[in-house]
Amino acid sequence: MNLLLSVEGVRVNYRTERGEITAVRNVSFYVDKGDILGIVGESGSGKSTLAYSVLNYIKPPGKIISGSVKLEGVGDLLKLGKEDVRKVLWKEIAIVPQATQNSMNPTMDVKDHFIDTMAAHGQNDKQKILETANRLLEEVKLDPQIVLSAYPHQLSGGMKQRVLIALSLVFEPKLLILDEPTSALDVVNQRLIMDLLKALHQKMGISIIFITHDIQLIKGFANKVLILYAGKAMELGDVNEVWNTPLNPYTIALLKSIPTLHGDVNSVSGIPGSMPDPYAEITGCPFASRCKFAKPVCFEKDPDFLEYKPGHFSACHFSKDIGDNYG
Amino acid sequence: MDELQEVGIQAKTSLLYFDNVSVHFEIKGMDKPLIAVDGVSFSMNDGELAALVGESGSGKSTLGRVVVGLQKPTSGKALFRGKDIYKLKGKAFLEYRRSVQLVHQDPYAALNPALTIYESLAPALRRWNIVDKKDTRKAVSSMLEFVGLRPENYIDKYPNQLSGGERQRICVARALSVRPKLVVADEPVTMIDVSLRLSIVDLLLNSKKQFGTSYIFITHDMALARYFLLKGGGGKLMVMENGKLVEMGDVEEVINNPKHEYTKKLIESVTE
Amino acid sequence: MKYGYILRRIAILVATLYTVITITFILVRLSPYDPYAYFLSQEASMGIASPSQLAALAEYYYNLIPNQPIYIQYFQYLISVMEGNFGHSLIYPQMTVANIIATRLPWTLYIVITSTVISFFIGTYAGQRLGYKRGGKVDGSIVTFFTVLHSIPIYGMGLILLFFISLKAGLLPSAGAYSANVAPGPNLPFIISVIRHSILPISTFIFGSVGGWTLGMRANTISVLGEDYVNAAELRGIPTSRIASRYVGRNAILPQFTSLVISIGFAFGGAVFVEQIFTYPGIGQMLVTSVGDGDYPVIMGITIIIIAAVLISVLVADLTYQFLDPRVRK
Amino acid sequence: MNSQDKGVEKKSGQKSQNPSSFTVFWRNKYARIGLIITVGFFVMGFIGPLVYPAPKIDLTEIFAPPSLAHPLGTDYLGRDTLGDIIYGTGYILEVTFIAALIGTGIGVAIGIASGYFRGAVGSLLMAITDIVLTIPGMILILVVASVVRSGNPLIVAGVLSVTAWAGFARAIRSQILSLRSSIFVEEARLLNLSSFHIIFKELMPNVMSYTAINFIFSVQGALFASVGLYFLGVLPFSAYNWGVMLSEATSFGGFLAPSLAVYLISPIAVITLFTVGLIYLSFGIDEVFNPRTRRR
Repeated sequence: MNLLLSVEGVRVNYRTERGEITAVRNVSFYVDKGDILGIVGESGSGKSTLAYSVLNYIKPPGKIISGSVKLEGVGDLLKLGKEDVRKVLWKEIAIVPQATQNSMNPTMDVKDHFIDTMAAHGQNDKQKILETANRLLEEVKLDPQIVLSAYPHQLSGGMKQRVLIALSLVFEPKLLILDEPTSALDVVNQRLIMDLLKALHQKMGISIIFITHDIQLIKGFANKVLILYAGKAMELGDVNEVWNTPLNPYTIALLKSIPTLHGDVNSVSGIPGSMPDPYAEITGCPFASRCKFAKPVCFEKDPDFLEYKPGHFSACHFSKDIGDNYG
Repeated sequence: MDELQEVGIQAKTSLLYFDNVSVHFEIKGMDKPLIAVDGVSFSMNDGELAALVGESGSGKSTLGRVVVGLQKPTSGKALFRGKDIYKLKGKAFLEYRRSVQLVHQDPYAALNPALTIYESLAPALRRWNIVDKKDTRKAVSSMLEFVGLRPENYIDKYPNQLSGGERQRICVARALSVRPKLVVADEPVTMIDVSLRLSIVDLLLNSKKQFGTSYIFITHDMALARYFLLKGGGGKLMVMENGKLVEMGDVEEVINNPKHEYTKKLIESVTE
Repeated sequence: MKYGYILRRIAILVATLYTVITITFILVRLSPYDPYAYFLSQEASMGIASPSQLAALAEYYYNLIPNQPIYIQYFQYLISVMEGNFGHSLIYPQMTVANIIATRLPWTLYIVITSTVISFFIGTYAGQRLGYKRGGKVDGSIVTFFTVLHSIPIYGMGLILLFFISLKAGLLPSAGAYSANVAPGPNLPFIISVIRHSILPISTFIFGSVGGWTLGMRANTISVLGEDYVNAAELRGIPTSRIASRYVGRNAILPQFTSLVISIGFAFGGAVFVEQIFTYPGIGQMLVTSVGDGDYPVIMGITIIIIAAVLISVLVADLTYQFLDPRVRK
Repeated sequence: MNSQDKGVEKKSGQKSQNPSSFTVFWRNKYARIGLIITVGFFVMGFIGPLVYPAPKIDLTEIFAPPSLAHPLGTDYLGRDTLGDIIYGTGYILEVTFIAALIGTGIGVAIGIASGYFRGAVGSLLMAITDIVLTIPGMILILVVASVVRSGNPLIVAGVLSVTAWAGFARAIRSQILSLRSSIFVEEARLLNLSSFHIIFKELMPNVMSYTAINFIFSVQGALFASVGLYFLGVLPFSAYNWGVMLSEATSFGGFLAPSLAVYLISPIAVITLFTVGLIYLSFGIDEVFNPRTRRR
């Protein structure tokens, strides 16, 4: 089997003073070996929460209500105890968190970060650790001589991001999750990181989940894409297929809101309205109020996430019609 | 004034006239100054649109700051209606100060977190006597309406109760409230959700249509710059690299027939 | 370490000391209350008529010669203070102020340093534990307990301990630094007596300051627990115990060291009350006695020395901090 | 985790009503207790003397235990302890609040001036602040008080403020320094709003919560210090004074009297209660002013 990770019906709620809000609504997706899956969503879409629930790492007031996350060779991560999850973290799945500017201990140098991380999983041979660190830092185009003894505040944002990517590879995990790895960086560093990741993926064959708000970053990088809206999975499929023949009105509207270099400027436009109030009870489809295809049924019944073409899923009552018209 | 004679008639009639403007930053511990803007020349007329495109670090934000009066150039001439921006005094300075405004990239930092939307918008109206004191609230309301926000839902809110897109609309309203002639929009939608970006760009273009506001639209995104200019009825695209303007011309012309290597590179890097 | 930073700290120390010396001079000589003029008139009224005798007395006690222009008096005073000459006590004319300070300062240092160290460690430990248990029922009542403890003024704490432990229960001595019936020196009975006499003053200090340390460390711990690098470490699978010590503990303690600097000044202020309550022969008690007696040469000398001691401890703490936090090191 | 719930948080409360500041304040349990205690002390200080009889010397009732006539017993002259406390409250409130006003006022003024106006004036103000900051306050207060020797509330408050402002001025300065280079201040400059507007309308609201909390802690500091000075006998004796009560508890042979415990503990207890009230009050103020909590 080629299947590496399968996520079924994950639901995450947050308890706030004003009541419960649902951050992730019964999301399902899967990752094959060697995949680069892009998870795309705007602010409030629950994309980070989804990534952390894959690691069974949701802190109160958040709570995983239901679902399963099965990793090949490990089983359902959501059923594991805290200590068992700890052993899986970084060895099997590594995550580079979003706020990398502050993701390193300010009182530890880079070398200590490598030593601590590898010692946590039983690797105590300092010589070996340093060898690994040297090799990986070179891999991400950093000079180990300088970087290993540097403290986080002495590194630029782009350098910190690369250190963390190097750190995430120490055990060559099966799956690497990157949460908005470029959003805090300028364009130059963004491109550098993307090229780096592409090279690492080719060289190590590592599977990647790439979370971003910028759908344009996905094109030409990922092979599969999952599109989230208000905590709900709207569409999942091969990147080119989703791009060329989207099955979901939200995807269509999202792609239409991106200007191009040669097309007619009047054929693109933003999506009117805004994300639904997280505190409001949503009946029906969360996108219905902004959707130009919306019919009465959309406000009454939440559409299921169904496979319309092989490997191409969508959550919309009219995906079939859309598919017929577009295709 | 001999300054005017030197630069000729175009300088006098232009809204904005930059001649060989450079900005150098002295950095401690470095022997050479950092050249942020390097000999830039261009001009803008009333009601004209321009887009300034380049990667981060190309100096486009610094150039924008020279235009709005926040960064004195090291050398060169930066003229507003024929007069040196950094030598303006008295009434002429006030006229300039009101005529040129900035919309900043980060709508989270551009609003005072301790003030309500009304408290953020009203002082400028009062400062410039744009409306009578008793009409201030009404005027703020109509500005909110102009930027597509229902006044009763927003006027007494604090910024932290609003989303990024809503905040940026407020910032646009504030910049437009003093009825400027020229607005420098520095990456105004970079921090906004993709699906909301174009509606904010359209908002800027609305004010061009209604009041004839000129814009310098700064962005790293070539396709977005094109959208802005074409949707607004055309304008010039300026491409900046390492502090220099490497290419400038009508937007369609530059995109379809780029002359400079760097422009070609930028165009190629756009995924479609 | 930053060279300029050390120089700046030392410059501030010198400037502060100079300011304090000047303030004491102004208070004694230029304020509307002018105790020095009062002293001269008292001496004159007691029959010492000869101006030269009066001048000799004035110099003996105050380091100031009357009838000189004020700026000459000021420079004389500055120079003698820098020479370590603080004049003589008005109450014990045979004692130099420097002498009095030398016999009393060690007792104060002993009490202040011991209690600050103990209180710092207890509070820091308890605060970290509480930080981890934040939000729970236990946390709430313990925080209330420490808030109340923190709200008792140090003299209130001292009086309560003196009254209940010493006077009512008779468990520990109520006054002095050691019993009259032991011979001072490196012998066991003396050491035991010194310790017994210091337990209550030291406890007063600890009870008075441990609440602040605990609440401070609790707040630091909670804020560090919310930092991204703690989450990032958890995500790397680093064991909880290691995170608690190297990630949370280390970073939460750093601000405590900054507070240590401020607390040193507070501790010397507190010594005034604690030594007065337990009639402990330290410099604070001497200061209060001198204030009561109007013994201005002693007041001036003690003030300058206490503040110098505080300044030096602050400098040491400050420079130590430079080694602990890599962010300020380079 | 920060990044996790950012999206959820950003929009929360969007359609909520703005609860009034007092509602937010009153919802906090600690704030409620703190406010009740503080108001209680004001009532005791200013209304108490109107309804409670003034303590009178009664040599037949020396160190009487608590009773109906004397709820907290009596002192070495047979005066009612509760009366002593009540009649002493007004003076304490006066001294501590004036001291906090002076200290906070100087602190805000110097902090803002040295943060906003850079250059020679700012540097000089900061150098002075740094010097005052390292002087241990209590010692200097003691020495100044010993020379001044006045019980006038204004003068005592002035003495207590000698060093109290410095730490606060420094904190305000660093906040102003970061605020003045913030983008929203730059925007105000672009709209040509005056320095007056920027200082009082843009910057001040951002340091208000810190100022209010500092005011409360200054009241507490002045409370400890002023009572302490009277306890040490540095300030002149006066009737109805908590510090004098403490001082008298230790002298006049009172330590041997069996009912001394109540007499000794009473002033300590009111000081502690007042301080707890102030600390709790500060929790509530933090909640009202802090934009992160205000949203909820």
